[in-house]
Amino acid sequence: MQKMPKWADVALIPFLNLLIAFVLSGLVILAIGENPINALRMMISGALGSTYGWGYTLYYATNFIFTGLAVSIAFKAAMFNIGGEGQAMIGGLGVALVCLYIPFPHWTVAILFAMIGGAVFGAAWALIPAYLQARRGSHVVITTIMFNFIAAAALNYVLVNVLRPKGEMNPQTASFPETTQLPTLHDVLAPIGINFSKSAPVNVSLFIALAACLIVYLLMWRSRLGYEIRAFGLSSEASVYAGISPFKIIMVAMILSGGLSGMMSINNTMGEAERLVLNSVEGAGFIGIAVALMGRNHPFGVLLAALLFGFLYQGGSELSLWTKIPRELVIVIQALVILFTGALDNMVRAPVERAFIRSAKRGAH
Amino acid sequence: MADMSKGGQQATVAPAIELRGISKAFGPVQANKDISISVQPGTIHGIIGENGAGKSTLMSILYGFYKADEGQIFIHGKETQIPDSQAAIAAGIGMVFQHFKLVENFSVLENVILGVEDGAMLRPSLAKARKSLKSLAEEYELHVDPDTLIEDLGVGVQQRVEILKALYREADILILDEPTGVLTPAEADHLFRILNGLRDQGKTIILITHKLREIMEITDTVSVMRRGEMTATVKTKDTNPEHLAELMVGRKVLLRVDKVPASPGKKILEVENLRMVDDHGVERLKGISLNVRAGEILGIAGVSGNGQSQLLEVLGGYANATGEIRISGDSIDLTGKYSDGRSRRARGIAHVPEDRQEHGLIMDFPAWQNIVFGYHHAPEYQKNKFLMDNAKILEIAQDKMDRFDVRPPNPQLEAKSFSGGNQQKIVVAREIERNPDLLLVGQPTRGVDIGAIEFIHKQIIALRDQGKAVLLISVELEEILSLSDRIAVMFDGHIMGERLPDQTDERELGLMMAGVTQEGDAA
Amino acid sequence: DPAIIFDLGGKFDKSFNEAGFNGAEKWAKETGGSYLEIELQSEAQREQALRRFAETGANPVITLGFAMSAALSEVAPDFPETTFVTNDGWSDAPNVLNVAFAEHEGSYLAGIMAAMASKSGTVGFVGGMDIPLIRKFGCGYAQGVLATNPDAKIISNMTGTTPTAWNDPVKGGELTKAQISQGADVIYAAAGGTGLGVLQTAADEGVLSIGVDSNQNYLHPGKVLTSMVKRVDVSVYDAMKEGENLKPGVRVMDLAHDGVGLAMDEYNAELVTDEMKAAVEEAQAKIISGEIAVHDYQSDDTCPVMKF
Amino acid sequence: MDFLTIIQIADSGLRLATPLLLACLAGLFSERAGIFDIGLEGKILASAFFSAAVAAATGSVWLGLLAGVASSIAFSAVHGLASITFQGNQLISGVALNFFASGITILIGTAWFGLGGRTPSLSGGQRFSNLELPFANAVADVPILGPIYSDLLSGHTILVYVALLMVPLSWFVLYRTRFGLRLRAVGENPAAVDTAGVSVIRLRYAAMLIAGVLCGLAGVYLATGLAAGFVKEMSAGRGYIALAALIFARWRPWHALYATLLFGLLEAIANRYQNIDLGTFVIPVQFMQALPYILTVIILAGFGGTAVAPKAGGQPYVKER
Ligand SMILES: Nc1ncnc2c1ncn2[C@@H]1O[C@H](COP(=O)(O)OP(=O)(O)OP(=O)(O)O)[C@@H](O)[C@H]1O
Ligand SMILES: Nc1ncnc2c1ncn2[C@@H]1O[C@H](COP(=O)(O)OP(=O)(O)OP(=O)(O)O)[C@@H](O)[C@H]1O
Ligand SMILES: [Mg+2]
Ligand SMILES: [Mg+2]
Repeated sequence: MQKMPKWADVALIPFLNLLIAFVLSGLVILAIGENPINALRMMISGALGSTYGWGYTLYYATNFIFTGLAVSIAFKAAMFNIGGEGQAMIGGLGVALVCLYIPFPHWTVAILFAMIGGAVFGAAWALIPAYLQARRGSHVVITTIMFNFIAAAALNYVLVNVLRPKGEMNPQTASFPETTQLPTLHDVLAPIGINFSKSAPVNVSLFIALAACLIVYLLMWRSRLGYEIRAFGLSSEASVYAGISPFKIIMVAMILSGGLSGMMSINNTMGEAERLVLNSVEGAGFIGIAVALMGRNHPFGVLLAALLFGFLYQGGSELSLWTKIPRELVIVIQALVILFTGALDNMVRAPVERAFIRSAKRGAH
Repeated sequence: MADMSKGGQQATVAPAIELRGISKAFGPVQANKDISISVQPGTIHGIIGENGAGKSTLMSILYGFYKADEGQIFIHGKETQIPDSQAAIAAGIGMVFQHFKLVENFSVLENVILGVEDGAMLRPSLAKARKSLKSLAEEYELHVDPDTLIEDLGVGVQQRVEILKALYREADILILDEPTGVLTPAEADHLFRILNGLRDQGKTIILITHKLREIMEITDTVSVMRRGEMTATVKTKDTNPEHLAELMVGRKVLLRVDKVPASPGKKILEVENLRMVDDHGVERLKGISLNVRAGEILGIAGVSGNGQSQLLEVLGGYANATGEIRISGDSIDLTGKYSDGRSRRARGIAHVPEDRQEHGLIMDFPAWQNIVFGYHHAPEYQKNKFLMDNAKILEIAQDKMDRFDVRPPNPQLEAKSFSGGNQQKIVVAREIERNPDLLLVGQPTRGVDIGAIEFIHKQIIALRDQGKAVLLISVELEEILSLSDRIAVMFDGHIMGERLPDQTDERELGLMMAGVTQEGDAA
Repeated sequence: DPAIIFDLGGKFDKSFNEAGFNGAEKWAKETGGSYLEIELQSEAQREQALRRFAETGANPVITLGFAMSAALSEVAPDFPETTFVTNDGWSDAPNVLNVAFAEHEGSYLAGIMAAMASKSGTVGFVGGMDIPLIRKFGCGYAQGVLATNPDAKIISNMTGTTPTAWNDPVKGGELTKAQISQGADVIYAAAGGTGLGVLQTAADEGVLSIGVDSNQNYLHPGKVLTSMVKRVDVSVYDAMKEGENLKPGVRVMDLAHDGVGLAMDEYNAELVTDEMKAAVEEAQAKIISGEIAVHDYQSDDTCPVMKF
Repeated sequence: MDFLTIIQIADSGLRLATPLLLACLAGLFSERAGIFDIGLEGKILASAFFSAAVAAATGSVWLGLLAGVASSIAFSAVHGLASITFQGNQLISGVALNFFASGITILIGTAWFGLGGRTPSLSGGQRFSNLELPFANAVADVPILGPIYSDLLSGHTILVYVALLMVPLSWFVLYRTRFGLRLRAVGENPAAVDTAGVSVIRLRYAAMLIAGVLCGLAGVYLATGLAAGFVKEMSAGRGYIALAALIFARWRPWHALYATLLFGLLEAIANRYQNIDLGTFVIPVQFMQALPYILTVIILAGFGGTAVAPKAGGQPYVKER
């Protein structure tokens, strides 16, 4: 009495979902008078057809892995952390301070401290909402929304009035010193004979993001703490019976979540821009929500969803470079992908499941 | 009795309900297989069967809550389609579900009128319902304050609301799914009086229960279900509990508890002057003192709501209190960091909670993760300093599930997909096998079938015989009387007194549970 | 072919980027040529767009906005054959043409008009976000106001701190109302899409407004006192016209070079009195001659007449 | 601060609160029925665009209103399809719709008007004009009450009064009608509604419809009442603030009014007092801009108590697992 083969569950259905999303996107492209087939080809070759394209795809994916993991950990503890955006902003400040004010001998040391700086600042920004939720019952959704706005204001102040070098027009910090600059994938792969595009911003942060996936997996699915977080998220009453402290779990989950959001800045701030700019997060905190939900709050799901979004970002860039298709089309495609793979999943799943059961029954007779 | 005369009419009157060839599958689970049954009007028809036999599913189909894959339904001889509950209500069927379908933060009145309001505006509906509730209350002894919120009512009263709901909808066929599972004996008696009254008025009643005593006491006919099939239907007067038990489980079941006399050792648990105030500022424990020795079972009897739950919570470490608790002579913290479930477990206190779904299990965790719930810090479950040893836990879970006869014995299944009895077995397996010094047990067999009850009782006694202390809380007097070596009665946050099981009876305990004291303590 | 890179605001921002777009379109129409374009969506695209356009042989590659500076310094050296143009930004690379606009000078003139048109002696300024460029606008404006009427009061507001600050006409409208209730009767908006709300509300409430970047006088005929135009269109048009022959270096787009100025057209003709015209022309001449030195906030991050 | 200033700030606060209030009530109906709605932002944006676009094209603000509301209902319908019929994740659906709105409004706007997503500026009959309440002029000079009536209460567009009226109306519908009883029940325990013989699906779709209408009005008010046309992303996070207000209000209509008025008022105050010059020290404008959010957090923490969401919220109703 098999329900549905596993391959159909993990491959066929997502594929069909994506297909619908892309077909609809194609209709939108047609409607604005462009050729959808060309557009798709351009997106795919632009994002995946060269090491250059991969370089950007992976760069964006790195950001989304961090924020996606962040949202998913909080989610597992039944906390909807909408504050990834603000936590990443403040995390960027932490990275910037570390990079600007500590003289590092080598990037390997710098990145360690930058990770800590980003994580500590990001976690600190999640701390107050977490505490208020745990002790005062103030809903974390409201407080994290508020903290996003507060973070934007704080960063605006700091970048315009405090960290901006004299005469600089852009509200940004000075460039980080040479020794904090992270090797790109080109630098990493060149010694082993792989010629990866030099100009793509993807850097060693990618490996840290991948490691973060693994660590979050181990933490959530293999460690006692993860066990407690998941248990608490599913039933706070039962957790109390088991001796799990709600206060501790709420604080820890939000700190981990904020820390991961904050760590995103080693990629965009330290790795790419090499300075902190005002709008460095660019909504990655919000994309993280979509990534986490689409990845079913599982680190490996988050990884896949982050790659998908990286692809959409980079593919979309190529579209706007070579066609007159407005950049907003990419947002529409993203929306359709989220909608069909994430929310309207059952629209495809139910009939496919029925078809499998029917054919299985027929086979049995 | 009335049912005698009715028995004679059966041939001429069309059955109130007739089901033909009902089948229903939930994915791979065949919950009902080709079931046929007919129920005569004006009778009480019992349905028994093990946990997961498909009783609730069948009734939900009759009530239009689930749709049958196959089969026909006849009401008073007419084939009737019941695609949804609306149709069932129209056909005169009312149902009291095992898990009540009440809106907790609504008043009684609002729950009663929900779905059968008289017009677009609420007020007239409420006024009308208030009136007819009053007359229903008088007619059937169903007294409930119409303006209380459901969440402020005890389960017994909530059930009355469910019955009122059905009567208000003018049901003449009433289905009750395990109505006495959560009731005190007094409440159950009350319910049966009501049911008898309803039958006398010509209503048809289907009663699902695990308690053979109830079947024998009140039903006219009884059907037995096993593994999704209807295996037998017999006249109640032509059968006996042992026979029914055998039909149900498929083997002989011991309906009595077999145990050797206790040989109590040193005091394991000592409680002195325990006081506890709940979140609403109400004092729930008003100076409890008791002790449990090694190798004995102390049963605590009482009508639910008299502080037993709070006593368990305090002992289990998830409510704060004042007073003194000693385990093997050492006192333990009653507030602060070390007053939690984890610290209690570290002190050798295991705990089968009253509500397995709310407290005892994470319903969305697979069975194997539930098997270490609360003990997940134990060294033997760890692979190293950071990681748990999942492979080993899985193995342990498999082993426990096999030995405790958890069905199906698949540790990867989520807790929620086990039937109540099997969920309880998972909890019991987890707690007992930790080899605790003290086992706290709350309502160990609530909603559990007789086969599983037998098994769980055996486990508790075996633990006692190993020289462990057991504190048992149950609203089933029968269970208390048969398992306990000593019985304490709780009333209004006090211990009313203690008795030895062979020197007391249900009547005396019942009086004490109602707050009436008699002669001195036995202890 | 030339290429143009629009900044995050998008090419239809009704002001800065749109001016650049108009210049490019004008060139395309006149010459029948075509050009590559992209509207940036993220910070990481800055380098990417520069590189990709340069790689395909686009020349010149024109960028809009000060935020391109760093990316230009990074990329330009890799493409010595290509000439890059930055409007508002700065790069030392030898193949970059730095086009610098003197917004403070134009704003100064706007300030003169505002002070003369104001009956209450109170004028307003609404900026999109508290960033140096906006301070540069505000500071020049304040100098012009105070030079004309030393007793004038200037109310300055910023819309917000997130990117939506540039796209919130509702908030722009409320800020305008707040300024009006404090007595302001001429309000200068330097706030992108938010400025549309300022102009609208000012028109609704019967006070005057001053547009920015592009000529916005036509939006509310007879209600917009003038617009401080920044001739990005000219800069882009010129760069495209010169094409591959474009010379790198520095090009200053100030009053003297007609790089900034006030828009005078049929839509505001009846608002502009002869005295105003005279005063503006006089100041313009003096600024060009150096007789009046308008302080540039950018030069030392301070403003002598306004606190930020 | 003189009395007139207070009136002016309150006046501004009321205007700023109105779109929040409408969106908040929209969320209230949706979440009371057990459907989380973080797609408020997208619905506001879509409605703002379509109302402005149609008003610009037809010259009638009323047609614009219809179009705006219709677009918001369409978004609600998709949300309903995802979360009711296909039992999908309500948060994902909301996120997707927010993205969709922010992209599609600009795409269509560009295609229709060639203004980069903006609509042409609206004027005259393309916009809602301010209404003078009766006798507003006559009583203006009465001390205290005069200005309150003629400056604060009078002189708003009709949508402001509609929004205010929606508060008692929502309360009445929710607590005094059969529909309201069922709606609240379905958000708490859909199984109870189902077994009582009432369609859960139909109720929830009805709630989505109401949410669509109310949220649509919020967008219409933004584009054709407060502003004069659509500008991309002009919802500017108001949907999220409305969501925060909804939780703050604990899902109750009158509290929604108070919460949104509070938010509106805080923003108006921050607008008015942006540069506080303490002589030696100017309080940074960024601090004043963050102040409403900081105060919200402080108030929330001060109030204490957990906001208990409708119990069945966020979960699709599945009879059979
Ligand atoms: N909604 C559902 N989805 C999937 N499986 C179900 C569902 N409801 C019941 N089942 C399965 O169908 C079988 C019959 O369940 P049912 O609840 O009818 O048993 P029961 O006889 O009422 O048991 P109990 O005595 O424990 O109440 C069980 O295996 C159960 O796990
Ligand atoms: N004073 C005390 N009273 C009661 N229980 C205590 C006390 N001190 C410690 N415990 C309990 O003893 C157990 C061991 O405590 P300890 O802090 O050493 O845990 P641990 O094994 O280090 O756990 P972890 O792996 O989480 O670090 C815990 O369950 C703790 O709650
Ligand atoms: Mg059952
Ligand atoms: Mg320890």
